[in-house]
Amino acid sequence: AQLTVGFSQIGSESGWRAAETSVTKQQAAQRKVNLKIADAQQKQENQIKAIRSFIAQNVDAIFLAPVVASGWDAVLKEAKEAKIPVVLLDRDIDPSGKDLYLTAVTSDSVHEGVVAGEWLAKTVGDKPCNVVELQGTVGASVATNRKKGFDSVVAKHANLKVVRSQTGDFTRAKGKEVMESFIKAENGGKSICAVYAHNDDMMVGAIQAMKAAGLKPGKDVLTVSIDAVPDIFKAMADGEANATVELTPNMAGPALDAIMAYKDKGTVPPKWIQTESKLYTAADDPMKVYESKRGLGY
Amino acid sequence: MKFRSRRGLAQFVALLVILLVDRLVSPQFFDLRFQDGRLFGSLIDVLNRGAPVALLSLGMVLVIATRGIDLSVGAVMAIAGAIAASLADSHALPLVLAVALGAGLACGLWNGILVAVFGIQPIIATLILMVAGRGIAQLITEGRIVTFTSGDLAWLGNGSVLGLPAPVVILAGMLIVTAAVVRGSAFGLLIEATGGNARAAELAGVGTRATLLAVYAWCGLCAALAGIIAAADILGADANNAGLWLELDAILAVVIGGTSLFGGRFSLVLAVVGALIIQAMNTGILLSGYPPELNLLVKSVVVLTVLLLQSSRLTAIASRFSGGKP
Amino acid sequence: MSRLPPVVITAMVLLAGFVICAIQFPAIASTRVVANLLTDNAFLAVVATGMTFVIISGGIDLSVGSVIGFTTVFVALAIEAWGMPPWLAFLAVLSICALFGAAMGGIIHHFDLPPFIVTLAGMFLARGVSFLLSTESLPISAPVYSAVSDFALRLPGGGRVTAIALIMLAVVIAGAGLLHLTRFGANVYALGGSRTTTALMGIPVGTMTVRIYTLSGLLSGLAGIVFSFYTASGYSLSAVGVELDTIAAVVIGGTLLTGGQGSVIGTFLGVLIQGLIQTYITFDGTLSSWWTKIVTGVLLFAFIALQQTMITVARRSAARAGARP
Amino acid sequence: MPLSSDTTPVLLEVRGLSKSFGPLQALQNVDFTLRAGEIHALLGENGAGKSTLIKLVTGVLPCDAGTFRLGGVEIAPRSASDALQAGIATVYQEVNLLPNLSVAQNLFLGRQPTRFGVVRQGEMRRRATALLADFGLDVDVGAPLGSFSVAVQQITAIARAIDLSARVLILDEPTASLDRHEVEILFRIMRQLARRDIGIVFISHFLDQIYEISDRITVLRNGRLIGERPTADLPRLELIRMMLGRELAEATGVRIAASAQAPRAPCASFEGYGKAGYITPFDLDLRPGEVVGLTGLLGSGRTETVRLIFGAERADRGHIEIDGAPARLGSPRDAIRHGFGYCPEDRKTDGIIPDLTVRENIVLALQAKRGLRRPLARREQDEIAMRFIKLLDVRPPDSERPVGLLSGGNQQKVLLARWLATAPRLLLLDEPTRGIDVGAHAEIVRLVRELRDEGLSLLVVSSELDEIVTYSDRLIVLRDRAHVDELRGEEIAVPRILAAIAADGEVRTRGAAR
Ligand SMILES: Nc1ncnc2c1ncn2[C@@H]1O[C@H](COP(=O)(O)OP(=O)(O)OP(=O)(O)O)[C@@H](O)[C@H]1O
Ligand SMILES: Nc1ncnc2c1ncn2[C@@H]1O[C@H](COP(=O)(O)OP(=O)(O)OP(=O)(O)O)[C@@H](O)[C@H]1O
Ligand SMILES: [Mg+2]
Ligand SMILES: [Mg+2]
Repeated sequence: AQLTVGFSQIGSESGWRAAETSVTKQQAAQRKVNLKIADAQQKQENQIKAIRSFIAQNVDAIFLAPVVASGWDAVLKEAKEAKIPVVLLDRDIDPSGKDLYLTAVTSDSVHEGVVAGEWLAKTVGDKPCNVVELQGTVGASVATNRKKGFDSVVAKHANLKVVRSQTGDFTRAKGKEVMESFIKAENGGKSICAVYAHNDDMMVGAIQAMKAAGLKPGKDVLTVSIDAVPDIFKAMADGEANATVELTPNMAGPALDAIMAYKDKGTVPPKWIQTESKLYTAADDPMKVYESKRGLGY
Repeated sequence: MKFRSRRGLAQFVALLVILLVDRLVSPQFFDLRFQDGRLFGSLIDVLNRGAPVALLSLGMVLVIATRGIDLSVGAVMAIAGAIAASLADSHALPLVLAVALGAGLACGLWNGILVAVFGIQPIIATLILMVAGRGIAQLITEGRIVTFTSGDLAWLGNGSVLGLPAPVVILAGMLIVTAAVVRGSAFGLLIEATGGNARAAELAGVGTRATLLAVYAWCGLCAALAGIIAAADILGADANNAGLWLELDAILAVVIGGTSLFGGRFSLVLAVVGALIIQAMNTGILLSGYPPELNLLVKSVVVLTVLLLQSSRLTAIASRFSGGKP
Repeated sequence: MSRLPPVVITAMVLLAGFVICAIQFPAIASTRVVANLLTDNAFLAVVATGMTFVIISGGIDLSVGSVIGFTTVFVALAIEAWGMPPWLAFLAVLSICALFGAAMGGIIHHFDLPPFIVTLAGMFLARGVSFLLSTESLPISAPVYSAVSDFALRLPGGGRVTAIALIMLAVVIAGAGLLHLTRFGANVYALGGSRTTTALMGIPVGTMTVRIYTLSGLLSGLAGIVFSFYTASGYSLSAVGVELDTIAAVVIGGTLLTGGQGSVIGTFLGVLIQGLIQTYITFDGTLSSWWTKIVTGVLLFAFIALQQTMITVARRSAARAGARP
Repeated sequence: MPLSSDTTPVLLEVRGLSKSFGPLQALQNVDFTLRAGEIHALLGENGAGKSTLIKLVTGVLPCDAGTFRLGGVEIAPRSASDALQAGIATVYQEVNLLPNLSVAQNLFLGRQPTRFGVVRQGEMRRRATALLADFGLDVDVGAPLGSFSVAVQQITAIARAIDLSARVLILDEPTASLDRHEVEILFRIMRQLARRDIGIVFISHFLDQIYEISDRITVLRNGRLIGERPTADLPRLELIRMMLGRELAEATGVRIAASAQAPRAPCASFEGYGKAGYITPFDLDLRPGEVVGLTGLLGSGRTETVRLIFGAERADRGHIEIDGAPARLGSPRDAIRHGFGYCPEDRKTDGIIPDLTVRENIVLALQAKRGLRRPLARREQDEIAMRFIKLLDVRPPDSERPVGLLSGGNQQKVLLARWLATAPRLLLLDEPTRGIDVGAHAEIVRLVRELRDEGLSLLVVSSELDEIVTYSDRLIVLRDRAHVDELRGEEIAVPRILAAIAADGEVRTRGAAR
């Protein structure tokens, strides 16, 4: 019979998230799985409600992209009692819930920060380098982790120093505004050697700010960010961005495969299916990547 | 006259104090330099970044003067930005602007109809569009960030006139137009009468419904303009985040500008000053280098201080202590 | 009775909405879904009860969402990191929230400042403090939490009336009693009618204002505790934007934002209407993020339009009935 | 009547009271003495400072200087509740309690009977009903106060204060919207209280009432104390001179009918005009150069008639002809377009816009009539405002003052000015002299006549029969929301009106809720 999967999506706060939703739909359609999406508008309580209602509708499996790490035990227990397997997408939850879900298809956001940091460390070599950081939304776990990963690399390299760090709320507009103030505060931007942004959108804004201030992003100022949304590849192709770490929007593919195998053959998947955090630089033919990513609904 | 000139003093003093504090946390705050035909400097940033909220508050102050409130301005910004960005590369600028501003006007009229004709409480009437409007904006962009390359539209966000950023010039223009419409005609009086006592105004022959419709429409228009600028600024429409929570900033600006939420007397200039106070504070926070966890704390302290400065009660207490006659 | 009170109209609107939803998705008409409606919206109903007092008195409290967020973080830290026994943590956080409300009420009264802005500053402050406490989401593993989340009255048909739903019902009933049956409640209505007149009638307006915001703070704190039970965790970003949901629920429940009129029961119905809208949307399950927002807006409009029409009709027929001598 | 003499103990003693609002000196070194068991009238023109004095005594406003002693003990009330606790109960001018609460809650707010903290609704209603029965009022005390007429609200406020008054009762213009019958009841109760040694301060602009009830009179003028006299020793003309500081050409008492011309064609005629549940259909012709009076008991439908004619309420039957052509009055704007003007009776909720200045309030209707695109230049506005401020003697003569800060009587003058500025052809005046001092009262009566002689058509509602007979050319009598009688010419005299009002032989109690 056709599988019905309930997907509790966080919301639509960024282009990446929109891409994840549309890729999930594509993947489900390819596998002829009936997908029900409930959009939580960034609220955990809505996700909990959605899961409850999936349980009430007796779906075959539940995909959950948790907006926060904790607070899922009760509702996941209900799902377990109802014998509905749950797969986490994109983000993990607290260890206490380990046995309440089947598997988690996620990337490691601390690792993403590490990849970004290592690229920077390798690129600047021994030269001293003042980095400014555009953080994500204060309190968002992705922001916290990407900062943690990056900081761990910076700590190992005495020549790297994060001189300013402020939140840009993951948005282009805020990214641009914050970068403007960084430039003013750092001697017209002359003392900035690199920008690290927790996502590409903020970096796109920051690039605009640097250009307006007469700086040459990608040359005078190195850039490294995370997500690998199409627009950053365009900037890369124009020589205005240096590197990005991919967070794939295709979490659903592996998740669906795991569920189908589990339902059909009873194969229990590994507890964690980690997606690759691939680094892209100007050497990776950015224009081609741009074209291939454009249709994914970013 | 004396009464008038004292009004607004508190706001200008507050703005000045915040700018001075900004200067303390960031020594180069007052530096200005000329480059590529435009001015650069933190002061310019305050004006430039403050422009969207100031535009919102220009419309909001009229709505609040009628004892209403418009929570939908942020969503309307998103809608207008989404429309402008989607059309920018395929159509001429005048058409793009007409459609985007027209959409804002329509949104405003919808709010106005709910409030004036159906008698729904403003906060809830505009909440409907606040929720649905962002959805409409996302529907237009399908949740993506729609980018454009049209230089014409981009100019509205990044261009400059006589060294001043285009948004600042647009704001100034809009302030003049609004002031001309409102104070140059009897509209301002009718608005204040409607807000001061709607029953009495109606009995005095004021078309309170038409007045309400007009102010909500104008508010929608201002919001659309702010949305276009926001989109032009980042060369793309971010329907998810454009204008998010800016309705609160706009209301805050209006109240800091001394207009009562219970309607009546209003001041356009002070509403804009209110918006600049908020932006001066935000820019100061960004320049200060404090960790972002502190942003909201600083904001709350500043807002309270500015309000207390304006409180007549506090002035009374202060003058009692200084022994002077109030 | 030719005059239908607004509460009855709201109840009828809710019922009509429920029937329509149930016709489309029969599964909605189950004790499970109805009980979920109570559990899922428990924290909203608790905080909305406090908000009802504030709004009837002519004020508004925008800080409630942030206070909920603060409470969850504080409780999580107190229990897990500082090792407080849960009851002590609850007591502490309720006191803090009540004091916070009292402070806002005091500022509003003594400096004659608009509640909208004072509580907006309060909203920034409470959220800011929770960021300072912790930006991570903190699981709470105290035994009370699993005990509370396991407790439920089982209804035929699979419905579970959970402990937090019971807390919520108790708060709503107590709130209704306080508002409608006591001197305090009468004073709240009086304040909303006119502050000056109330003062002239010899009611200590300042004390009342402080008490009303204290109550709202206290109930926000309680809602935060309920929320922490609901999610068994604390998170500084939880309950963002809840203030608007709360105000919407209160206003849909027939309370005038200008003060002086309204009821706790109406608010409760308003909460349920909002919950129903959400349930409908999750049951539909085909809506994208944007259509979710649009449909929410449209349904909100539909409910309000229905309510408005019924009130107008009721008023007309009352006038008709009064016509006969 | 217990006539207090200088030997009766002093109850409330106010010494050296001063208060200024910015540059305006509202009170200057005023003394005031209230003795136990006396009814003490406080008189003065509009804006003389009477209400301000009351508000200072009860701590509603802080005073700049001055001391209060109650029963020999110094007091310094800082709020109305302090004053209440000290035993001073007050009915403030134009504070109509809380329209959103029930009558019973209004009467007992803050002191409702409770059991275990729960208000005993039944007990409270019973007591409220009994309390109001003393005033001959039989109303549903559970209904919101706002659904009752101004008069019922006023009586409720008085009843509350009387029930509260321990030692001092202050009544600031309590009789402004009461009719004779209710005034009599009030006076009876006041005398009872005085016999119990309660001191009563009574403010009113009705000199007849002052002479009927008060033992002693204190007169204020421009915020200064002019003098304190026993009522019996103070002739009326002398009193007026004390109040105004000049002689009053008292012409009010004389009836002057319109010059006996042939009746002109009606400018507006209503036929079978009415609205179900509001007012029974009536026929009415209004002619230029004629004053039509509307009279009846409170709640008889006078206000309703006027509101319907002004389009503030939409008629559901009948037709109108204006200048012989059929017309429609769907809203006040329609009426204004036809040259109507309307001074409502409830000036606070329907009349003034408190935040706006005197100038803005005056030009509002004219501006609304001219439309948006023809704004009055500031100079014109100033000119218009100043003209009417002079004409009607608005005090202080400051056109930039927010109207909410004016004294009650002066607000009323501003409203009149608003309509006069539109140069109307038909003016509807609902209780135009309510709360207006003797001087201004005479001015308004004169104005009504002048306007009539200039060819205006006027429709005037007034509860003051003495006043209405002096200018009415025709008088419509209403009862139970229907026009029941019309008096003309020599028929227009107080006894005849009283007979017409009470045609069914009894003056019935009233006050049904909406
Ligand atoms: N809160 C206030 N602010 C400024 N001026 C005020 C205020 N209250 C009263 N005044 C002014 O003080 C003066 C005295 O006013 P008050 O109300 O005491 O007069 P009144 O004698 O009661 O007159 P009326 O007979 O019309 O009621 C008036 O000129 C009035 O405009
Ligand atoms: N029983 C009632 N039903 C409907 N409206 C009422 C009722 N009583 C009072 N009102 C309203 O209250 C206002 C005052 O009405 P009131 O009863 O005083 O009328 P009136 O006959 O004009 O008497 P007066 O002019 O002496 O006050 C009017 O606007 C009227 O519509
Ligand atoms: Mg007075
Ligand atoms: Mg009347």
